[in-house]
Amino acid sequence: MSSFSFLDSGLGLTVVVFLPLISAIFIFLIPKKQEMLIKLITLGSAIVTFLVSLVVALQFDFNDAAELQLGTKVSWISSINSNYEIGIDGISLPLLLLSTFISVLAIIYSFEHLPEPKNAKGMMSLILILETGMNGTFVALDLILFFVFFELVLLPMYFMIGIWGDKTVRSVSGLKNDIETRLYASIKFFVFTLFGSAFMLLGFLGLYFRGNKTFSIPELIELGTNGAFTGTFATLVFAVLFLGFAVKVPMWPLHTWLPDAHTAAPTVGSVLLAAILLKLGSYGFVRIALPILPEQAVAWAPAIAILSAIGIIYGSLACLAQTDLKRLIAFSSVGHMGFVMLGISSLTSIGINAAMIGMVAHGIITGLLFFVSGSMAHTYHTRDMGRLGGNMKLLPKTGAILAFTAMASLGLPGLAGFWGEFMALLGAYNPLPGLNVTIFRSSMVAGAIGTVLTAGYLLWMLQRVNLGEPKEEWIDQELHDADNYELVAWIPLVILTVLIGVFPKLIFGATNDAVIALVAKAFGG
Amino acid sequence: MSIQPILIAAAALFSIGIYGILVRRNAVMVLLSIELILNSVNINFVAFNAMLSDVFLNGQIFSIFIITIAAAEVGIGLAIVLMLFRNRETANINEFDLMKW
Amino acid sequence: MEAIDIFSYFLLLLLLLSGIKVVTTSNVIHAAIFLVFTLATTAILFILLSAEFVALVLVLVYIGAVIVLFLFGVMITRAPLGPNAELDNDQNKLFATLISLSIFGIFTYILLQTFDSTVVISEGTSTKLLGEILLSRFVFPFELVSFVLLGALIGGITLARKDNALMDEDQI
Amino acid sequence: MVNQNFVNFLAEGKPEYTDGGVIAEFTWLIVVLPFLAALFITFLGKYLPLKGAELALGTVLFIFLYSSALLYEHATKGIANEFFINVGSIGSYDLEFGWVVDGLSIMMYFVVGTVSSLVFVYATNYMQGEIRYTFFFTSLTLFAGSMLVLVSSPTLLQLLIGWELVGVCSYLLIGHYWEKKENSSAAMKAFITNKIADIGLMIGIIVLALSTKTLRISEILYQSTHDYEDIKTVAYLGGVLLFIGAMGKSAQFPLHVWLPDAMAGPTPVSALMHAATMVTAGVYLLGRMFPFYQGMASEALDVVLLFGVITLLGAGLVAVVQDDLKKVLAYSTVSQLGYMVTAMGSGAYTAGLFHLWTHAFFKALLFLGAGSVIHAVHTNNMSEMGGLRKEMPRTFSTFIIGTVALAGLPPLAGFFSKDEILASLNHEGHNIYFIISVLGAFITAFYMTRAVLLTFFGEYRGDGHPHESDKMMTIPLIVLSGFAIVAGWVNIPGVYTGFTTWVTTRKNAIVEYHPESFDLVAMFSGFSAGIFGIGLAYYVYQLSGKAVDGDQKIKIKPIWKILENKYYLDFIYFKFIIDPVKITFAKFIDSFNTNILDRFVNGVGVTASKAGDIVYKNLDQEGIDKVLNLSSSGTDTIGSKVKLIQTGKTQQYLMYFLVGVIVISLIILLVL
Amino acid sequence: MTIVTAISLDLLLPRKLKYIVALVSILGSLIAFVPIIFQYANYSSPEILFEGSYVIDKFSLILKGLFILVTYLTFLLSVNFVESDEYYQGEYYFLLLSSLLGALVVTSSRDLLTMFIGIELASTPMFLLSGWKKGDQKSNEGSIKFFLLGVLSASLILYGFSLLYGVTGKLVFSDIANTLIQSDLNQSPVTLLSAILILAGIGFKISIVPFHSWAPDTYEGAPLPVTAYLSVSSKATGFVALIILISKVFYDSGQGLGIILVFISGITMFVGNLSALQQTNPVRLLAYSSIAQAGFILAPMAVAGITSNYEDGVYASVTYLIIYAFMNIGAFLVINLLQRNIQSDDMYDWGGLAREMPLAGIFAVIFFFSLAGIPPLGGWFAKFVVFRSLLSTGEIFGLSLGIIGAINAVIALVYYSRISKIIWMDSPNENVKSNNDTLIPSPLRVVGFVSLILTIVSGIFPGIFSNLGEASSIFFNS
Repeated sequence: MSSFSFLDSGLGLTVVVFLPLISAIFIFLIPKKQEMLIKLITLGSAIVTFLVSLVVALQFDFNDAAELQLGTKVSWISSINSNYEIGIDGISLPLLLLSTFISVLAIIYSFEHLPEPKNAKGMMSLILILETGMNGTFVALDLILFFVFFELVLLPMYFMIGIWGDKTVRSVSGLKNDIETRLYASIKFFVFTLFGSAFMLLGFLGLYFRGNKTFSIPELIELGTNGAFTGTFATLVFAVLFLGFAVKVPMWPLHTWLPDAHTAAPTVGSVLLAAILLKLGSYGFVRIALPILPEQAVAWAPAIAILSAIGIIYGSLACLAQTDLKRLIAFSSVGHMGFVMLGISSLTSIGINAAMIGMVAHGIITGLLFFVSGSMAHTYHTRDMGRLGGNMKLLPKTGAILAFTAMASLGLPGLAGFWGEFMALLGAYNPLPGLNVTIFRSSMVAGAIGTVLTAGYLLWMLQRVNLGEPKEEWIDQELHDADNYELVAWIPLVILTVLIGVFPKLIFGATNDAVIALVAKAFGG
Repeated sequence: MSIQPILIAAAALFSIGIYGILVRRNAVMVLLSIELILNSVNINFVAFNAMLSDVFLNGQIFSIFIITIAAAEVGIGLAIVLMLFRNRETANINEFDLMKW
Repeated sequence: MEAIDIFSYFLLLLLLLSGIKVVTTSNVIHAAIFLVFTLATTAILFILLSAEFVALVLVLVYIGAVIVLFLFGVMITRAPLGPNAELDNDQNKLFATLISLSIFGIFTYILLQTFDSTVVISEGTSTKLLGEILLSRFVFPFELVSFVLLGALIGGITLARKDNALMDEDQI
Repeated sequence: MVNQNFVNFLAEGKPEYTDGGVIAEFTWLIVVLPFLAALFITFLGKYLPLKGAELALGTVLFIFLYSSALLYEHATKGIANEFFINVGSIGSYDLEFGWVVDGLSIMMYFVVGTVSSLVFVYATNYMQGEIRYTFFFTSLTLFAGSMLVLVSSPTLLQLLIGWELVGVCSYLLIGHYWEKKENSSAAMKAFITNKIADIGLMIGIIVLALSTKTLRISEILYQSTHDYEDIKTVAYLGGVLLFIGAMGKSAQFPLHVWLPDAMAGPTPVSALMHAATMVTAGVYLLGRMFPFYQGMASEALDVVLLFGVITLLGAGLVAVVQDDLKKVLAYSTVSQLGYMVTAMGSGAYTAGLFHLWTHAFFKALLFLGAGSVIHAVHTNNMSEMGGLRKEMPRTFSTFIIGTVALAGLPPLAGFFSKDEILASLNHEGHNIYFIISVLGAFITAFYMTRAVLLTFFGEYRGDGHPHESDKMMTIPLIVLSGFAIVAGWVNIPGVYTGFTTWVTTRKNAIVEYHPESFDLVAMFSGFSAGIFGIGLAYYVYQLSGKAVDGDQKIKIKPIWKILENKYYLDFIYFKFIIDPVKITFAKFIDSFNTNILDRFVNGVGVTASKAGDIVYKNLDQEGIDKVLNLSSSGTDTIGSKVKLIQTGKTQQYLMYFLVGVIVISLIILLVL
Repeated sequence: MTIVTAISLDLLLPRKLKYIVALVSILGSLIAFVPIIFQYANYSSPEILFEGSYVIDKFSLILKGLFILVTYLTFLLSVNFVESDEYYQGEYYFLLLSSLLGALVVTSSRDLLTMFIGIELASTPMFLLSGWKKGDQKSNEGSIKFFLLGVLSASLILYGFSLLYGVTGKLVFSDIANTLIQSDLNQSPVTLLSAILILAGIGFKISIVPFHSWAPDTYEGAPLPVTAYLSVSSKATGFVALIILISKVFYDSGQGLGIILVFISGITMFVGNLSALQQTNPVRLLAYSSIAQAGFILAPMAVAGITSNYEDGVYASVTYLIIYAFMNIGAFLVINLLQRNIQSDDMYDWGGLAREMPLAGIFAVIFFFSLAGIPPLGGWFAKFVVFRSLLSTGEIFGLSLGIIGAINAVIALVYYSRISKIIWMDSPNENVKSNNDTLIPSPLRVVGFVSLILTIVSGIFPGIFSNLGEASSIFFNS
């Protein structure tokens, strides 16, 4: 790969992170009327970003996946000893690729499917800014840098929901006045995540002061695995980190922002939210919370496992009660992320690997589900499953992909979703030695029951939405089946779902060594 | 003599001034009360100067500055009161509650 | 106790009484006059404390200029010149008394605790020295204070000036 | 690629076994080909002359031929080999796919290949003109592929994958006519019931994999036959869990409820999946894991046996009261699966598989025959059939062969396999189970005869004019009836026991009883049960003149009612599991979410806002007003109202300020 | 010598510009920036003048630069404002420059008298300017409230100063501090009382609870640019004075004072934020927000008072001040821009305005979310350094203040996001008349872009500003 050597020493990753942002700024300067130009630039930059990330992946030395590679460390805020320190290892690489890839698809989808009020300029630049935040979080190796990128996603998503979101007015329990869904959802999303991250920042600072005044994640990991952080201090720090990440994941009972945000967000917003934003939280656990505070991770693991198990069951049961298609899918994310967290909480290489593939798979599958459901909501102008039905007849292509994705989402073996669920259960059965086996096995059983419930609500959803005869109100209407833009955005995800399902080495090949090294370092096993 | 009576008198004058600004309705009267307060500070400075036998006369100089500033404040205060009066036909500060909430 | 001490106590008593009158009298003109009285008493006190120059400034600036300004202000705002029961905000009185008394209490408590030295009465003037110090060590604040005055002057005039065109426009 | 442990293990005592050479190495073709074909059918099928059916047919024919070749090779030389492809590592575990070529899998390949080929041929005609014809063949092909993934799996992981894929295909096929809600509900029911059972399989696999540190079946078996300690501790648990999985697919009581409902799918589907292949997956699993069960988890086998027996009797009884022809066959299938499981549970490995083998052919035959009938009369209800033997002679005769084979009369296939099971039960001394099994054989003969009589004899009770089906449908029937006759001959005690050698490649691993010659007790009781059943049914139904009235004679009300309601299982499931979950729990959680969690969150927001209100209005803006009013209320009550209006804010601000100073001073001077 | 010339230049500039139009003032304030830069570049050691009462060190230079820049931006903000309503331009600019001069003096003042004069010089022009909208009764009212409280606060400061003088007989801070230590009076009641009185007086300027009550009314009444100046420069002046006093005079009498400040800071955040939640008038909202921000800026100094680790505290406060200045000016600019189009005191009348004025909409997003502390906008770093200094010692007060700060950051987000929400997401209010004045005059454009760039740069490369903060934090050792 010598021909790409100019992308060494962090340049490639830097491009991956900042190219979208630069393009976004560039787009700001283009007059609003040049819509096509804006779209093309956006797409171009997203594709270039994706290609560069592919090149980075090619350069990545998979035999040494446990090591952080292709990074750099440049002084950033010298007065607080914070650096522009980036790099990727086997854990972050798949997520980075996922992020750049989904962004491209989201932009392709947006070409013809801008929600009201159109404004391509705004939407495109928000997507690009969002991409920078997401990519940045996955490559950042400095707590402060991580924090900045982690938070960078808030604003674009807030506006995406708030401006392009669902405009129906609904009543909200506890509030006297009815409120537009998008407004409620956007502020809820924002406040929740900010609440978590404000405390997370305090935790970062705590680490900084106890850890020789460094924000560098690798250095802190070194310190943490050597037992530098102990006692009440560590408990507090882990608590706030947990809060910060758990809100994002989201773990029960901090999940309540998610159904609202997903339901209200425009299609692309839900896709990006589900596919990547949620991963920031779980990635944070794997990258920061576990290795830096291993002792605390062990102490907290049972609690996390229980919460995950509750999340799985809770999310699935909540799904069964939904009438709103997107809300159902949103709640399904609670359940699926529960599996991811269950895997992480086992603190074994199996569990964490499961979490990694679970993240990627959930990103792909739920992303696709939101694509499809968003598109359907757009076509039918309703998300009420009671009114839908016979979708397979009305929109065969969309329906087929919906069915496929639902199957993938329920963890069908041979498709991507299977590995995360199965392996998470596998990990939870035998957690790290020293953890309370009863709790974990109970959680595993709960998770296993969750798989049945998952199958239940997804099939039920399919039955209500896809199958049966179309309702009268749709029969004479002209409904548009998936067009080419949509198919171009969706088919790659379908293919990826199958590929990862059949050949999980695509993910495990990268993550396994890194995860083993992480577990060995942090927990000695 | 002891410095204490002087200081207590100054403190008393200060409190009287405070009472004045809290009770008076007419803005001009409030300004008068403020002068009392400033004057009490002057007494403090001069008395301390005398007590310390400060050869640099810091206290006296300070009080001269205070007097000057006080004069300026009065000027400003009156200007504002005048402006208020123009607009409201009253100088009672307790009637200015447009921005209660 | 020396005579001058008795005089000083008397002076201080006078100071306080006139001060109280300033804030309690129901006649605006009386208030201004009592202020003059207070300031005059203060000036005498300053002379006793060997601060002749300060006393002089006090008399010149306050009694000469400021009081006139006050009276002017009283006139121009057409405050009732006779006794006026509405001059005070009765509602505030209780609290005002409490507040001022507690401030007085705190101050006195601390002052009595801290300061118990004596002061030398009437040692002699030091005006020349004062002038020298003022124009050497304190020349910078001296310059600055001129800005304060200038600002007050300019701003005061601008604000107080009657500005027909503007007023009419805004008051519609 | 070849696991040496396993080769040795397979060949222990039989060194002459070969690795199968090229033909074994390319077995992956038959696994992969269906998936490719499915892809092509989906996207290109519409443009082909036969709408994609030819691709599907070609594929299964290839499978048939290939598996025949394998079978021949195996029968002559003996093959034992397995192949692995690493698809990722996770922790210290290798995730592997692959294919195993040994007697058991070859037998299954052959069953799948044969039955599929015939059903496919049949379906091209049967489904002619039906909706989603092409997609139907996609699903069928996918199913064949999934089944092959399942049976070819050398690792538990691949087994699980194939297992669930089979479930999905069954979902697709049962729900083929998804316009009607009952059909999609039946599909869902099948899927969910299987999924519930899969929890057992999944956890079982997890338990086994974690204690043996491998996912390879052969290694697990090796460890279980070589007294490894780790696996011993979990053997019982693992065995039971795996069996729970098997119960789902192989429709064992009480998880059998999905199978009768699955008859909502087109009949070829029922023939292929719910008779011959998919439902045998559970038995196949037990067979595949048999050395483990026998070596480690013999207590678990007792559980297996118990459920097998319950199923064979329970389902048989329900079959008696069914009016729907396909449902009779469905319950019969459940009952026969009970036999297979009983065999496995009693340790009769070969017998169980042998019954699987024979049953696949004659049950497929019966289903296809039923399909032929239904195709002709457009109803499933036997009360609207009758007298069809004249109109549909070929269907009739083949159906009779199937019935006789099922009833267990010599020399047809069912006789030999059932006999081997009974012999094994007898030999093991499971007397009660033996009696029940014989009773089961009697019931089997009874309800099958009842079905035949109601369908083909008497007067035609339906509308229209039924006529014999097309050749494309009858030829498979004829071929299958051939199999139904001869399939049993591959394992005649004392005469030819080829089948035993085929499937028992693990010479030392499986210790089981093989009758040197016929077990006379078993043979006689089995045979007479069959005869007696047929006779009784004939007596009840045919002699009564009007076939339908036969039911009235044997109707013992309470029992009948229980049977008609299928032991109230569905009722219980819905009342106590599904409804609570779907309605009560889900609604509760949802309302918890909106009314408690969300309300709490919103409440925090509202509280903050209220706090803001209080701070701003009452403290920041109005605080002193209130205090002042309080203080002056006693002294000046009349004027207080006026004064409130006149309250000057400025002086209040000043007061704030000073009070602040005083308070702070006092705190600092007195407290700190 | 360059330093002396610079001071004289500082001194002379305003006088020269008396009665000269805006342009000259603006240029003048820019020109004044130049010597500051030179001085900073050639800085070697602190320059001490007038027997220690006037010191030029990095701290003062940095803050002088800040004040000049802020005033420059205020000028730009004022141009259209003053012109449009035919206000007295010359006087207006002169008064602003006088106030600037006062602020500049405060940064360098190291004795009681100079500081007092500096504070007075900085605030008296503001009393006048806040009443500059002569015909507007709200402006009048705000002005008189501001004035009366201002004078009272000045009196309190003076009384406090007099006590300090009485105890030590000195005016220069270092002398006072030495004398206090020598005579062991650091913790004596009189020192504390003087500290409290001075704190209260300065507390008025920085508008911390309970000395904040004037702020909303005055902000609402005053001309918008003046309000911006008040909330930024005037407040910063107070903070500079507070920082100097705490770290130069009372640095060893901290414990009790620090605890009081901790409480004040916490209460200030809560009162400011919770009250801001209730506001519909954007200016009042910003007023309360600036009260809350004052709590944030105060927090590091409070904890520094307890732990006597002033370096971190000053660093955090100064960095916060610098970043806060630009984003707050920007916020006022946004309100100015929006008000130009729809003249309303109720921000809910601005629904959907950003569609018409996208640039203003983007400004609103950037500045308000920066105030809320959302990365990558500058505000996050300001908050971050505050948190950092709060947690630096592990002190329980610092920790609790950190948690209070975190909670408040969340509360604040709600109202900061509200304006963006209204102008971007709400639908236009039918009953409101728009002036259709969507054009942004170039001076305002400059303000917008300068603040925008500084806000974003300070968020992305906080190193630049944090270096300034760090440099300034060393001053108290010198």
